[in-house]
Parts: sequence; C-alpha cells; structure tokens
Amino acid sequence: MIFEDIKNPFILSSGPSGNFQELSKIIDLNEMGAITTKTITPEPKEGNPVPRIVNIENGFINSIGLQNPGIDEFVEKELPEIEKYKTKKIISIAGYSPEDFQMMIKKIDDFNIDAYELNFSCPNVNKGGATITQNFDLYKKCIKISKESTEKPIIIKLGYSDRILKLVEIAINEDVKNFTLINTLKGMRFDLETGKPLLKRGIGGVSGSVIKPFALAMVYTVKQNYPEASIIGNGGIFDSDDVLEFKYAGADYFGIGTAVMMDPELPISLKNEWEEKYVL
Amino acid sequence: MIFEDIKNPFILSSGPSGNFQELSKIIDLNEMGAITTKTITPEPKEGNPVPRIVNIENGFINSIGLQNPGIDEFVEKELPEIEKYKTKKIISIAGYSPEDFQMMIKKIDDFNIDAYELNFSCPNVNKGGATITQNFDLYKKCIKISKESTEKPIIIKLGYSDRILKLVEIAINEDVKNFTLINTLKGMRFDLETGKPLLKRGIGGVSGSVIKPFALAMVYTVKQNYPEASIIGNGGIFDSDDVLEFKYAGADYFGIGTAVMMDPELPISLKNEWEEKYVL
Amino acid sequence: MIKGKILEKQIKNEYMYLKVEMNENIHIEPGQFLMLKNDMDKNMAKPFSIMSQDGKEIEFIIKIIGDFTKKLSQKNIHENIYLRGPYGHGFIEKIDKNKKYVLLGGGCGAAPLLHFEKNYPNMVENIKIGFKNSFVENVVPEYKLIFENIEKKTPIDWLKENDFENIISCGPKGMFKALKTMDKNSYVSLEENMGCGIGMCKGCPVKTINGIKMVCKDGPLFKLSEVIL
Amino acid sequence: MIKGKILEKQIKNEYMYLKVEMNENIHIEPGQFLMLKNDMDKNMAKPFSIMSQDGKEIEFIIKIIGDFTKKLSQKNIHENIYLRGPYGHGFIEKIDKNKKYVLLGGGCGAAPLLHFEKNYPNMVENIKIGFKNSFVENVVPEYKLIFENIEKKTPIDWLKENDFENIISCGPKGMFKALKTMDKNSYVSLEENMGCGIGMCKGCPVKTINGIKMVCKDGPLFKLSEVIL
Ligand SMILES: Cc1cc2nc3c(=O)[nH]c(=O)nc-3n(C[C@H](O)[C@H](O)[C@H](O)COP(=O)(O)OP(=O)(O)OC[C@H]3O[C@@H](n4cnc5c(N)ncnc54)[C@H](O)[C@@H]3O)c2cc1C
Ligand SMILES: Cc1cc2nc3c(=O)[nH]c(=O)nc-3n(C[C@H](O)[C@H](O)[C@H](O)COP(=O)(O)OP(=O)(O)OC[C@H]3O[C@@H](n4cnc5c(N)ncnc54)[C@H](O)[C@@H]3O)c2cc1C
Ligand SMILES: Cc1cc2nc3c(=O)[nH]c(=O)nc-3n(C[C@H](O)[C@H](O)[C@H](O)COP(=O)(O)O)c2cc1C
Ligand SMILES: Cc1cc2nc3c(=O)[nH]c(=O)nc-3n(C[C@H](O)[C@H](O)[C@H](O)COP(=O)(O)O)c2cc1C
Ligand code: FES
Ligand code: FES
Repeated sequence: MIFEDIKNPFILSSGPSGNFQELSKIIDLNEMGAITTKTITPEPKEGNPVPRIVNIENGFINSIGLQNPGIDEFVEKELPEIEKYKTKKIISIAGYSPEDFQMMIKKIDDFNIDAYELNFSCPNVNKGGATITQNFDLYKKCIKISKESTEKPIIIKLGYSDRILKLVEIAINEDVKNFTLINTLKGMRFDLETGKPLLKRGIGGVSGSVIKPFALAMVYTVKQNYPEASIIGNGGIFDSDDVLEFKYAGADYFGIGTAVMMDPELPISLKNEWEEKYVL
Repeated sequence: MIFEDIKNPFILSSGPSGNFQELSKIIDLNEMGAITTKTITPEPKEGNPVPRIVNIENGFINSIGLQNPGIDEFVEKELPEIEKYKTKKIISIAGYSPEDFQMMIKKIDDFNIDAYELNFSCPNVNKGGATITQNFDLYKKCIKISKESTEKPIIIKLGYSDRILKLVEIAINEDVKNFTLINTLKGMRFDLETGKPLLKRGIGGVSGSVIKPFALAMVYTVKQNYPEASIIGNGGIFDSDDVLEFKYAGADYFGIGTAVMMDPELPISLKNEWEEKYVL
Repeated sequence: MIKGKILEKQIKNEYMYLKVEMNENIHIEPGQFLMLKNDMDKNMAKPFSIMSQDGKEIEFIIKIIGDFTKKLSQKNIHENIYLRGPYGHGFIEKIDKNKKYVLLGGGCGAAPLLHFEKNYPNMVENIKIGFKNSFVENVVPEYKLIFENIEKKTPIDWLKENDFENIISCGPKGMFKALKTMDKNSYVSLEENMGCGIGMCKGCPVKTINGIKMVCKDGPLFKLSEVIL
Repeated sequence: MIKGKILEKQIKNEYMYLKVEMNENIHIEPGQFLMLKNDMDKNMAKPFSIMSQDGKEIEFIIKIIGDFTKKLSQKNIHENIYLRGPYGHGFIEKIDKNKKYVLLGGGCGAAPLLHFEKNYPNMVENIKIGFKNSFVENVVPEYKLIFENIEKKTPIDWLKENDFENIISCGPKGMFKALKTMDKNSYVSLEENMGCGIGMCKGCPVKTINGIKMVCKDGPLFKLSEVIL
C-alpha cells in the first residue's frame, strides 16, 4: 500500500482542483485521504490557447496543457500553503528528462509532503507527459532516478495504453509498485459549422464518466497481473457505485478528478456516502 | 484512395453485420459503398463464453472473440454468397503469423472480392488481433507478406493506440496507405451485486457513440501526419453529423458498425440522409 | 422503426405492466420478441417478449432491473417508445403441434407463455407461473399463478406433484437446470443479452449438441435436450 | 447544489427566457454568474449570468446553441434545474464607483447589464443592447434595444454617433475588438468555456498585460486596456 496510515481511500486527483486555494474555501480538505497537486514542471508553463474545454455527454475534453508556475515559484509561493493541510500531500511532477525529475524532487523533498506522482500520461503536451512512455529506456531512467532521489513513495501515473503491462513491469522492476490509473484519453470534437476542431489545440484529454469502462479495464489488467501493485483508480468516479466498481476492479484508492469541477462539494459528500454505506 | 470507383463512401464495418445473410434480407446491400466481412481466421473459432455483451450509455461492450467458421468453411459456404453482392467486398482477416495472412489471401484472392482488411486490433483474443502490434517486427512482416500476396488493396485496421503514428509509419513504409480507424477500445463493467465483471471474459471492446472522440483523434492524428493516407473512419457513426465530423477529421470513407445493430435499416437511411444534405 | 405510444402503465415494486399502441400493424407470434428503444438516440435496443396482442395494441410485463428498464419505467402515458421486430421463431414453429403442453413460467419470462395460451388455448394442458410478487394478480388470472413467497413452492415443485409429459418453459436458468434433471419432453425459451436481435452480431450464443446457435435467430425456443446449459 | 424550479419559460427562435425559483436565498451581484445543471447526472455544469433577482426568483435570457441549452429548453414549467454559485466578481467591485457608465450589450451576453441597471440605476448613463431577434421585446423595455436586422446598426455604430466616455460591455468578441480601437474607458465582461467556474481547473484563461488570468475567478469583468484579445 502506498500509505500505511491514510484516513480514507479518497484522493483528489491532479489537475481539476488546481492547488487547492479555491477548493479549500469550499470544503475541508483535511477530510480527504490525500490531495494531489496540479502537475508541476521545471519551467513555468503558460498552457494551451483557448478554447481549452469542450463538454461531451457524460464527459469533458480539456487541453489545459499543464499550465503551472514552474517548480521554483511553486516552492516559494504554493508549497508553504500546501504543507499545512492535515492530509497526505502528493506532489505531481513532470519533466523531459531523468534530471528534471531529480532536480524537482530535490527541491521539495524536505517539505512536509508525503509522496510523488510522476505524470507520464498528460496527452496535452508535445514533449514530456505521455511522450516519455514512447521510449521505454527514458521512462525507466526517469523512474529509477526519482526512486533514488527520495525515501518517499513514488507513484506512476499512466494513461490508457495498449502496452500498459509493459509500462507497469518496468516500474515494478525498479521496485516502484504504486500506480495511478488512468489519466485522460486523447479525444476531439469538431465544430459542425466551421469544420474546425472545437479545441484550439485540436486534440485534448477526455475525462469523466465516459472513460470509466477504460479505466476499469486498465486497473483490472494491472491488478490481475500484478496483485502486489497498489492502485489509485481514477476515471469517472462520481458516486459510490463508481467507487464500488473500481474496488472490484482492484483499486486500493479512489481518485476524484472531473467530479470536483462538476460539484466542488462532491469529494466530501462522496466520502461520506461511501462511509455510511460500506464502512460504518 | 482505396477504391477508384466506389458508389458512395459508406462502408459496413467488420463484425456487427456478420456476413450479411440476415442484413441482406432487410436492406439492399448493393446500395452500400462497400461491405466488410466479419474477421476470418485460419481455424474456426467458437468465440468467447456468455455474457458477450454489456450495454453502456451511448455504447456497447462486446467480447464476441472473433467467432467464425475458419477460412475453409468460409470459402466453401459463405464466400460464394458474398461474391454476388454488387458493391465493394472487403474481406477482414486475422492470423497469428505472416504465413497465416499469406495462406488466407491465397485461398480467396481469385474470388470476386475487392480488398483485404488486416485486423490488427481485435481486443477480444489472447493471441493475434491487437497483440500483433506489440511486436513491430511481426506486424511489419504480416503487412509485407500480405502486400506481396495480392494485387488487391490492403487496408490496415488499427485501434486507439499511443503509438498510432508508429504503426501507420510501418505500414506506409511497406507501401500500404489504407487504414481503418478505429476498432473497439478495451473496457469493462462490474456487476454491483456480485462484484464480478459483467462480461464472462472480463474485458471487452467498447464501441458506439462513446468512442467517437477517440476515433476522431486517431483519424485526425494520422491524416495530419500522413496526408497521403486513405482512411475509413469508424467509431460511433450514427447520423450525418457524425459523418461530417469524421470528414473534418480527415476520413475518406465512413464505417458503420454498432449503429447497424441498433437499427439494421440505418446504413441506408444514413446514406440517403447524407446524400440529400451534402451530395445531391 | 415502429413507433409505440404508451397507453397504460402500472408499476408495483420492480414489476411493470405496459400497454402500447403501435403505429403499424405487425403480427407477433407467441414466443417472438421485439427490440425496444426508449428514444431515437444512440443507445442500443433491448429484447422483450409480449404478453398479448390485439391488433396494434400489445402488452408487456417487464422487470425493472437496469438502465434500460428504469428509463422505460419513467416514461409517462402517451409518450413514445420505438420498436422493431418481430424476431425469433414463434413457439408453434418449433414444437410438435399434435401434443398438448404444460406452460411453466418464472417471473417476467412468462410473458410469451401467456401469449401462447391466449392464441393457442387448445394446445395448453395447464399453466403455472411463479412470481415472487403479487403485482401480477390483476393482470394475470389467479389460477395460473404461484406466489413463491406465500406458497413456498415453485412451478417446479408443482410439476413434481403432477404427471405431465410435454413442457414449454420460460424463466430463470435455475428452472431449466431443474427441468433438465426430470425426464420430460421439454422446450425452453432462452434469454441472453442481445445486440442486434437478428443473428448477425454473434452476441447471444447458446451451446447445443448441434454446435453454437444464436438465441435471437435460432431460438428463443430450444429443445431442452439439445441445449448445453 | 441549489435546486431551482422553473416558474416561467418563453422560447422564440433560438432565444429563451426563464424564470426560476431557488430553494435557497443567495445574493447574486450583477456581473456574477451561476453554474447550471439540467439534472443531477454526471454532466458538467455551465455558466450563466442572470438578468434580475427578486429574492429567490431569478431571471435568465439564454441562447439555445448546443447540447446543454437544448436540453434546458426542453424542460417544462415546474421541473427542476440545479445550480451553484454565485461566482466571479460583481461589476461594482471592479469599476470606479464615482463614474457613470454606458452599458453596451450584444445578445444574451447582455443579461448582466440589465441586472446592473436594475440594481444600480444611478450609475448608468445609457444602455443599448443589440439583438438579432425581436423576441426580447416583451422582456426588455424597448428603448434599450437595437434590432440589428431592422435598424442595420449595432450598439457600436450607435456608440460612434454619441460621445460617451465610460463603457461596460458584454457581448461577442467582435464587439470588444471594435471597442478596443476606440479611445474609451471600457470594461468588458468576458465569456469562455468553463469547467469548474471557480478558478481551479485553469480552463478559462485570458491573456492580460499582467499575465494569464482566469475569467471565472478574476473576472468576468476586465478593463479592456488590460486584456490581450
Ligand atoms: C427473447 C427475450 C425476451 C425477453 N422478454 C422479457 C420480458 O417479457 N420481460 C422482461 O422483463 N424481460 C424480458 N427479457 C429480458 C430483458 O431483455 C432484460 O431484462 C433487459 O434487457 C434488461 O435491461 P436493463 O438495461 O434494464 O438491465 P441491464 O443493466 O442490462 O441488466 C441488469 C442485470 O440483469 C442482467 N441481465 C440483463 N439482461 C439479461 C437477460 N436477457 N437475461 C438474463 N439476465 C440479464 C444483467 O447481467 C445485469 O446484471 C427478455 C429477453 C430476451 C432475450
Ligand atoms: C460568465 C458567463 C456568463 C454567461 N451568461 C450567459 C447568459 O446569460 N445567457 C446565455 O445564453 N449564455 C451565457 N453564457 C454562455 C453559455 O455558458 C454558453 O452559451 C453555454 O455554455 C453553451 O452550452 P451548450 O452546451 O448549449 O453549447 P455548446 O455545445 O457548449 O456550444 C455551442 C457553440 O457555442 C460555442 N460556445 C460555447 N460556450 C461558449 C462561450 N462561453 N462563449 C462563446 N462561445 C461558446 C461553442 O464553441 C460551440 O460552437 C455565459 C458564459 C459565461 C462564461
Ligand atoms: C481539467 C483537467 C486538468 C488535469 N490536469 C492534470 C494534471 O495536471 N496532471 C495529471 O496527472 N492529470 C491531470 N488531469 C487528469 C486527472 O487527474 C484524471 O486522471 C483524469 O481526469 C481522469 O479522472 P476523472 O474522470 O475523475 O477526471 C487533468 C484532468 C482534467 C479534467
Ligand atoms: C459486435 C461487434 C463485433 C465486431 N467484430 C469485429 C471483427 O470481427 N473484426 C473487426 O475488425 N472489428 C470488429 N468489430 C469492430 C467494428 O468493426 C468497429 O471497428 C468498432 O465497433 C467501432 O465502430 P462502431 O462504433 O461504429 O461500432 C466489432 C464490433 C462489434 C460491436
Ligand atoms: S443478438 Fe446479435 S446475434 Fe443474437
Ligand atoms: S472554469 Fe475552471 S478555472 Fe475557470
């Protein structure tokens, strides 16, 4: 298990809830099992041009493009606030090279944080993110160096992939057994009038209820083949039935992404619903 | 373009309409641009155990498992009937090895058929299908030998993949420029009461309207990078708006799969709707 | 697609009675089924037998168990549903017409038995349908029913107490398995998740001693001795 | 989520007027917006301004352009919608309170201007709202309106003919671009596709001379001179 002493298995996933400044005014984040920061990169990133969002039925396509202030401003301005939450704090990081990961971990490892999530699955950037998994050797080195740079747990975040087992195997060979499954899938829609993609960048990442069957398949595949894997199930979790399905698939923790944007109070109400139904 | 003299760009995709015995009693198949057989394999295949089907919102998960009588019975009993249709006839084939593809093509190449679709993307089998693309070299050899075995056009059918461009590049290097995009994505659902997967085999292939954003992204990616590619867009085509989106994404032809199961008359009514709106 | 207007609807617990008027006159043989859609959207159709037909008016008994049936149950009177069919073979095509049959049903699976009894009363020797719930009381004449919770008895128990030879049965798989252990001339109407409903998609196979058949196209009625359950 | 009951609904062509009663009393400042949902399902919420508030009763003018607004337009009177908010800053927080403003609107974007005029009449020097369609005639007093198809004139044309200094504008991007070429003290209320509506998801950025801001959290009103269109 990733965490020995987590309050509950509900985790805010990386991105939709930003770095919690807004959400913490609406709900008490200390009631969550863990919270994950928006992915941080070595340099600041402006993100992609607008429109960055298209709604689809039961889902959402985004091309935010990892907008973030970069590691230095993050450490200076945001991390001190994040440290204060009394819950597990997972820092999501992405880089282009093993050295990028190493450098970022070094800068934050002494803060009051609990784990790293290596984002190898953002579909909305041309370099880094999901592109790293195209190169098994690079992917492996990024994991290896990250593992060597910290005593804290490392979590590998992957997307829907036809090589999911290979990617998991490489991580497990580096003694990293924690996975977040899954990130968004590449998707797009067109404007019927102009013939242009509705997102400025063309392709974005699909999240929300529509991706649940794919996420369940990835979680199940990994857990069936690697029972020792500790898995944060992520993709379309909105209610306790969704949570139950992810549990049956083999998830140990439950990530809440898009649902937080739909209803910022949902993480707490879902956690309560779950505890009333299945825990208490 | 795959075909110089096709009647219209509407193609029955492989599987949902079987080998047309039933459908031909309901609609006039000669009005379609092309029809694709259910994938044929060297040996007969019983297919997977039941339940083979789960409905999801705006979609469908199947684990038919390439049930088919095998190439010999196909040639003897079904092909003579299929030859009679006055439309382009695409034969979908799948095997484990380059020799399998070669053998099957040899057995059917002299019949009155128009093209081969190599199914490298069935998610519902443990060998062959999508598993071949795990091995670039094997994949390449299967294409090469197929190309050498016939003068007829070869179409490569691929699924949603994080290596879609690599798979396309390998085919194009073998001078095969025709692609059907996309097959089903791996997905699953669980029975909330028993905790067991709803499909006996666990994971199945998701098709229907829910996969349209992913299919569009694959078509767009391939066409942007290889404008010379000729593409059968496939995934969630139900109405003329769907067709329009695939056209904008770069598809040259439009495959109709799940929609035929929902309404067997839909291929003709969709073709007519399209022609009234955009052709006549 | 044929349009159907909901004329009557009754719901009790998980059971629903529905009377629908079709905008076309098609003849449905007892045992055949229809593929229903709630809306003209991009969701798949689902198979349902009918309980009776009177011209364009057809009646259903439906168990509300999942997404489709839940949505259907939320439709109001005068709203539309959509349907295509009929599909599959009528019972009459499959059975020996010179015999009389006992019709044995469990739950909503019983709909085609009631339909058969209505259209072919002379071929019916007796009929017993087990229900967990007394909702059907007003819909189905009482003498045909066994309420399993009250009588602590299933149609199979009832059958064991009697001496009948020819059976047509619709219901849960457990019932067929029990029947299989008895030495009778039984026919069973199978249910399987369906895609197309007409035999093309290979979604609804059943193993028989003559190879794999499709429930939708080759059935839904099969000789029990031929089916590998 | 707050529940809202539809009290009144009028549709003409692509425009819809809606009066909704909330089950909670929240105060919405002119310029702030709400995130609306048609149902308690798994679809995302969508941002809408209101045109006026009277206690728990709020009014909208909504253009029917896509899936969400189409579904909303199919709701009947007495049915429920769901909403959360208010989000964003009221205009009053962003503007110089000692000045008087001309309110310049285009289409449904004009809702918050009407709301502002109602709540702060003393701060309004004039108001002109361009509509392609005369539907709003009964909803919005006539003197405020310019029907672009009839008068062959836009609010911008009208502005050019007059000598005003301080402008608050809501409408299409083209209008802001035209305003940008004029030497005025202008504020613009931006629209962008939104996810969360509260600043967390980074879905609704706008480039400003002070870096990237979020329309939902930092706006929706911005000084036009600061915005990079
Ligand atoms: C020929 C035929 C005739 C039928 N006639 C009737 C009828 O008269 N009245 C009636 O109520 N139902 C009938 N059914 C069953 C009916 O089709 C299903 O109950 C319905 O499709 C369920 O849809 P759903 O979306 O509500 O539930 P789903 O979400 O699809 O299913 C809910 C649960 O029921 C199980 N299930 C679904 N379909 C079936 C099935 N066909 N057999 C066994 N288990 C299933 C699923 O595995 C799941 O666990 C018939 C089926 C067939 C094949
Ligand atoms: C702060 C704010 C206040 C708003 N107030 C109102 C209001 O009072 N009345 C009203 O009718 N609308 C208002 N809108 C716009 C409204 O949110 C969109 O029209 C609505 O989300 C469209 O949803 P849809 O699913 O029907 O259409 P979609 O399918 O989402 O969109 C249809 C088309 O419109 C375009 N589009 C979608 N959203 C926007 C947008 N926000 N801006 C520009 N183009 C867009 C899309 O690109 C697409 O081409 C407001 C938006 C914001 C951000
Ligand atoms: C707006 C948005 C922004 C996201 N940003 C990130 C990110 O920065 N890093 C990351 O690893 N995943 C990111 N994700 C992916 C989510 O963390 C999550 O894996 C995915 O959305 C699937 O889960 P869901 O269906 O619950 O949203 C983002 C998703 C959305 C919708
Ligand atoms: C029931 C079913 C059976 C299928 N069988 C095959 C098959 O044998 N060979 C193949 O290449 N694709 C098969 N497919 C995939 C379809 O051809 C198509 O690529 C996919 O379903 C996506 O398109 P759609 O959304 O229009 O169905 C099958 C799909 C379904 C739903
Ligand atoms: S449902 Fe398609 S073959 Fe029976
Ligand atoms: S909508 Fe999420 S940041 Fe504005």
